Amino acid sequence: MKNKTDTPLTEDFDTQTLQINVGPQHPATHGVFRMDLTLDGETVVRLKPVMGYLHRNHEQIAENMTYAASMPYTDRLDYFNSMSNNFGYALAVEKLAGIEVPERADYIRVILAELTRIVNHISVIGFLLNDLGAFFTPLTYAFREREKILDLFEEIAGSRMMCNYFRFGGVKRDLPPGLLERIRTMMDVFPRFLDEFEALLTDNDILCLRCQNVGVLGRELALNAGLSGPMLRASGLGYDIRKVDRYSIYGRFDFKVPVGSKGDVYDRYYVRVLEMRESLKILDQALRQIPSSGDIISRKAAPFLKAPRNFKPPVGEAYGRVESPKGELGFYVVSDGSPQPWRYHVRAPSLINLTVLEDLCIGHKLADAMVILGSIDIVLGEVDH
Amino acid sequence: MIFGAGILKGMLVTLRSFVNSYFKKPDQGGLFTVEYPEKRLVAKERFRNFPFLVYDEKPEDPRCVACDICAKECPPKCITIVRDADAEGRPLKKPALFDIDLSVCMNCGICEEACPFDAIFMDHEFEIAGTERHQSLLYHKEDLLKSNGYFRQIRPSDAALIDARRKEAEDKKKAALKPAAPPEKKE
Amino acid sequence: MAKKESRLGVILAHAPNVSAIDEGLKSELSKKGVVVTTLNHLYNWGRSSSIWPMQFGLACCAIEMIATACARYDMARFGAELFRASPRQSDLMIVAGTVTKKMAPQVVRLYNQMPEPKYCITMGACAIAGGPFIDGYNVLRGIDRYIPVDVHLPGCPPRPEALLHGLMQLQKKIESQEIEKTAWYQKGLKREYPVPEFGPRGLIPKFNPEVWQPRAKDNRKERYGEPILIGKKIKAPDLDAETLRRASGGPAK
Amino acid sequence: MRTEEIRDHLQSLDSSLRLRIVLESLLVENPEDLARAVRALKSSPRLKIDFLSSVTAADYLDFLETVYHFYSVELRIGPVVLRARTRRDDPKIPSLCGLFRSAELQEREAYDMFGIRFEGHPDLRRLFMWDNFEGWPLRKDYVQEDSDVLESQDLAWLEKNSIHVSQELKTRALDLQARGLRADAQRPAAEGPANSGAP
Repeated sequence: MKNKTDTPLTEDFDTQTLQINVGPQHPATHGVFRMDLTLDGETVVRLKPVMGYLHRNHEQIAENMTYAASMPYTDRLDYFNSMSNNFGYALAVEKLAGIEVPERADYIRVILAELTRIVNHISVIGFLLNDLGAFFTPLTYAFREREKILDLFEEIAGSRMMCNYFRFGGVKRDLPPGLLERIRTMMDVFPRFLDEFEALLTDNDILCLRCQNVGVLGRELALNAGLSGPMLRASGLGYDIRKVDRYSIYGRFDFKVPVGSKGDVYDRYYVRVLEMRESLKILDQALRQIPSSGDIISRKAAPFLKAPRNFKPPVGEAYGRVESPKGELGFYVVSDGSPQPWRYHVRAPSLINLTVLEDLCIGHKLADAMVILGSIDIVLGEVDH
Repeated sequence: MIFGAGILKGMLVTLRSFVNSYFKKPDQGGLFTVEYPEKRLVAKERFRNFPFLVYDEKPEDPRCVACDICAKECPPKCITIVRDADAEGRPLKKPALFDIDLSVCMNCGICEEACPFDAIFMDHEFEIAGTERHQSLLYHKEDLLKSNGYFRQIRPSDAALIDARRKEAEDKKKAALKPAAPPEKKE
Repeated sequence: MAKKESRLGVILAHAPNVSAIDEGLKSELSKKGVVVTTLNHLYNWGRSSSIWPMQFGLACCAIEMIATACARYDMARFGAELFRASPRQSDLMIVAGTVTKKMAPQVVRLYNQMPEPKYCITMGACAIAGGPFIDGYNVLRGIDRYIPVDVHLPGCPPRPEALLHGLMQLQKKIESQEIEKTAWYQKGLKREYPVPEFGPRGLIPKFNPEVWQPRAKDNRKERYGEPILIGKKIKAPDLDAETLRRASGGPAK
Repeated sequence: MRTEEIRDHLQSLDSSLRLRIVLESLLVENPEDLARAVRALKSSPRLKIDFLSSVTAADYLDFLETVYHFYSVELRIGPVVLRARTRRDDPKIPSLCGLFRSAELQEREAYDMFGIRFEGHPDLRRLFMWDNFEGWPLRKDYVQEDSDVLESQDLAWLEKNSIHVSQELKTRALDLQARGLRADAQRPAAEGPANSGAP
């Protein structure tokens, strides 16, 4: 107080930067993420992400377990899309052990992975709007639709979020009778909802003002920083692992890869909306093509369903990657010929997408930093694994 | 475009949604809420929460033979089994102690998959909340045992399959025993 | 089954708050439009039907918590939809998700910052005891090592209905409290729990013995040890030898 | 392209590189050369590697190893896998941050878990664990604490905060201290080693 009264007001203000801490408990950080911010007035001049508040030792635990026992743990990596996490892990181990997947199982996998993508994108947009200040209305709409898909998951796999449904060489059980029709009904309702959602948001002036030209990410930086998924595509690079690797049976489907032009928050939002529409297209084709019966697990892998302990892949290493809704989700597994992996590593897209957070936020206002973080779409379970 | 048109369009959506909630069916955009304690969602057959043990006739004779497979395969190792023994100390084919620590269980359903004796299944009950965790969330054999009738009730189609399979296996066993009987008589 | 019922008795061990007014008279009067109540009842009714939880999610269970607040399950029916971002404005902390050792000091600090009367629900196996991640080097085995917990809610994650059930248990507990006896109107109340510090391998202290004591007999630990290992690994895979083997087309080992 | 072709191609670009094939990857025999090898990959017109997907490390008991997965987004080639080995007692690997920003967080993660020092990394700190955490948790010889047994530093802290400790816990902690031990998590003795036998 004394200092303030001593300095006359006519003198030039000696401004200082302000250091603030956002998180780990903060409503806008999507969990327990922490940002060390330095502000000049309201403008961000430095930002350091601090993580590890949800470091659950996934890799250590997986290295101490049988291969199959890590499957339920992968659900908890990115807890919005357990099915795609299962998919990535199953692909890596199948590569390691040389297991083929029967056709019907492949179709089931693709259908579920695309449903997961819809679940993820719809909730992400809900959360993004939450960060923008449209508190809860879009999120409630989004979660209403999400619940309908989760009902399907529960019917198929037995759990709303932690599905644990994929197995090496196939899936755990066949689909319950009549399920494909129910997916169809869901698909009939969903585009209408999506139109409604877009009417609510896409042309909304506030959304446009807050999102356009905010957090612009250039193509070169996006590529160099290892970004993937909607983040990379919003920056103008149509790189989709479903198209590039054609893993599983994605080569059979006709779909487009939406690409943004500017790489700002609005593009990232809109790419996700378009991706949901493409997912519906894939779903539609998959539902038409799926064989009505057939094996759901390969003959070679079927005995290990009952005895996961006997599953011992030969010595070697494998890297399996899928296009998870967040980006490139990779699993790196090294086998030493025993029932548990020697090394198990997750290439977490959420973590690597955070590399550019500082570059995106510098020069913007503090409130925009929240929106940019929301548009990167992180899930802390995956960031910290 | 006039500024604010987008907002008005959005408002229209919320208004429509409000009106729809009174006149439409839940899955068509109507009132979606399930008023939980009074009304409940129909439990999906495959829904899995915590494991339970099945017995056929008496709770004293569970299907479980204490083979320890589920305990070994359980990813977070929440199951502890001690095999029962008779008076002379010979091991019996049933558990003396079967504990599941609900505060560790991750509802993955691997015990159900790995069990070769159809003895452990995932329950639908989720209304478990305790004020204390060391005792009330450690379920013993007595708390876990439930009848096959209960299993049929919560998962009718799975139970039908498993019952048929068990009956077939039993018939086969009987059939295998029968030819063995006549030679004995001859002697 | 008899045992089961007795167990449920243990779980719901909140004594009902017996009213001083005769129940028959009360219902008689209420039919005539006269509502009679005691101060305790009124006070507890108000508190239990407007619990403000803290907006505080840690992991997977937080998503189910949000789902509970959304349209399908609608926590607002219990008066608990007002998720406050500040601990200063909330009555209830729902610890939804894995508490890691790095996060635990913050959770304790948040609990300390909440005003009395305050309650805590641990939602999900991880918050109760570490859950599936119990063997991790950075996972705290239950937040009840540092702060008292009122309701434990098992499941991984618990269904939204289960959270509502847990909330109803908490309401029952609140309804069983009496103004004269409640701790937060007494003198000398110490409800600040010391915040643990980071040590070289974990938190110091490992638990607060005034709040929590280790299990007398821990079957799991005795049987499996920790961390769980199916077998101890002492020999690394030799990838060079494997390369040579593949190149020469030798038999797999 | 097959691994042999990539090796020959890289060596034609930079003849001093010593590369060895391990499974389907290229081992950079001298870890100092790693940055040069990556630069060659980046500049190669036939590969045009522009995307570093994953950086990770592994502990092979005799040495530590880092593994890199590269892709070419432009030519849709990949993965090209590089690996480098380093000593266990003083692990050092040149950082790739200057060439690929995506290595930034992943190298910090590998440092946090394995203690590999990436030379030239602009901000090499622990990523997940706190700063005064000791040890490298994903190395195979890491021993974690027994979280149910108090140690002497816990007792000192509890005393400072005037929290009552039961005699039983106290004697156990003092006993450990007298014997100069830490409360280590015990591994089960019952189950035998999984791969201890013949190679």
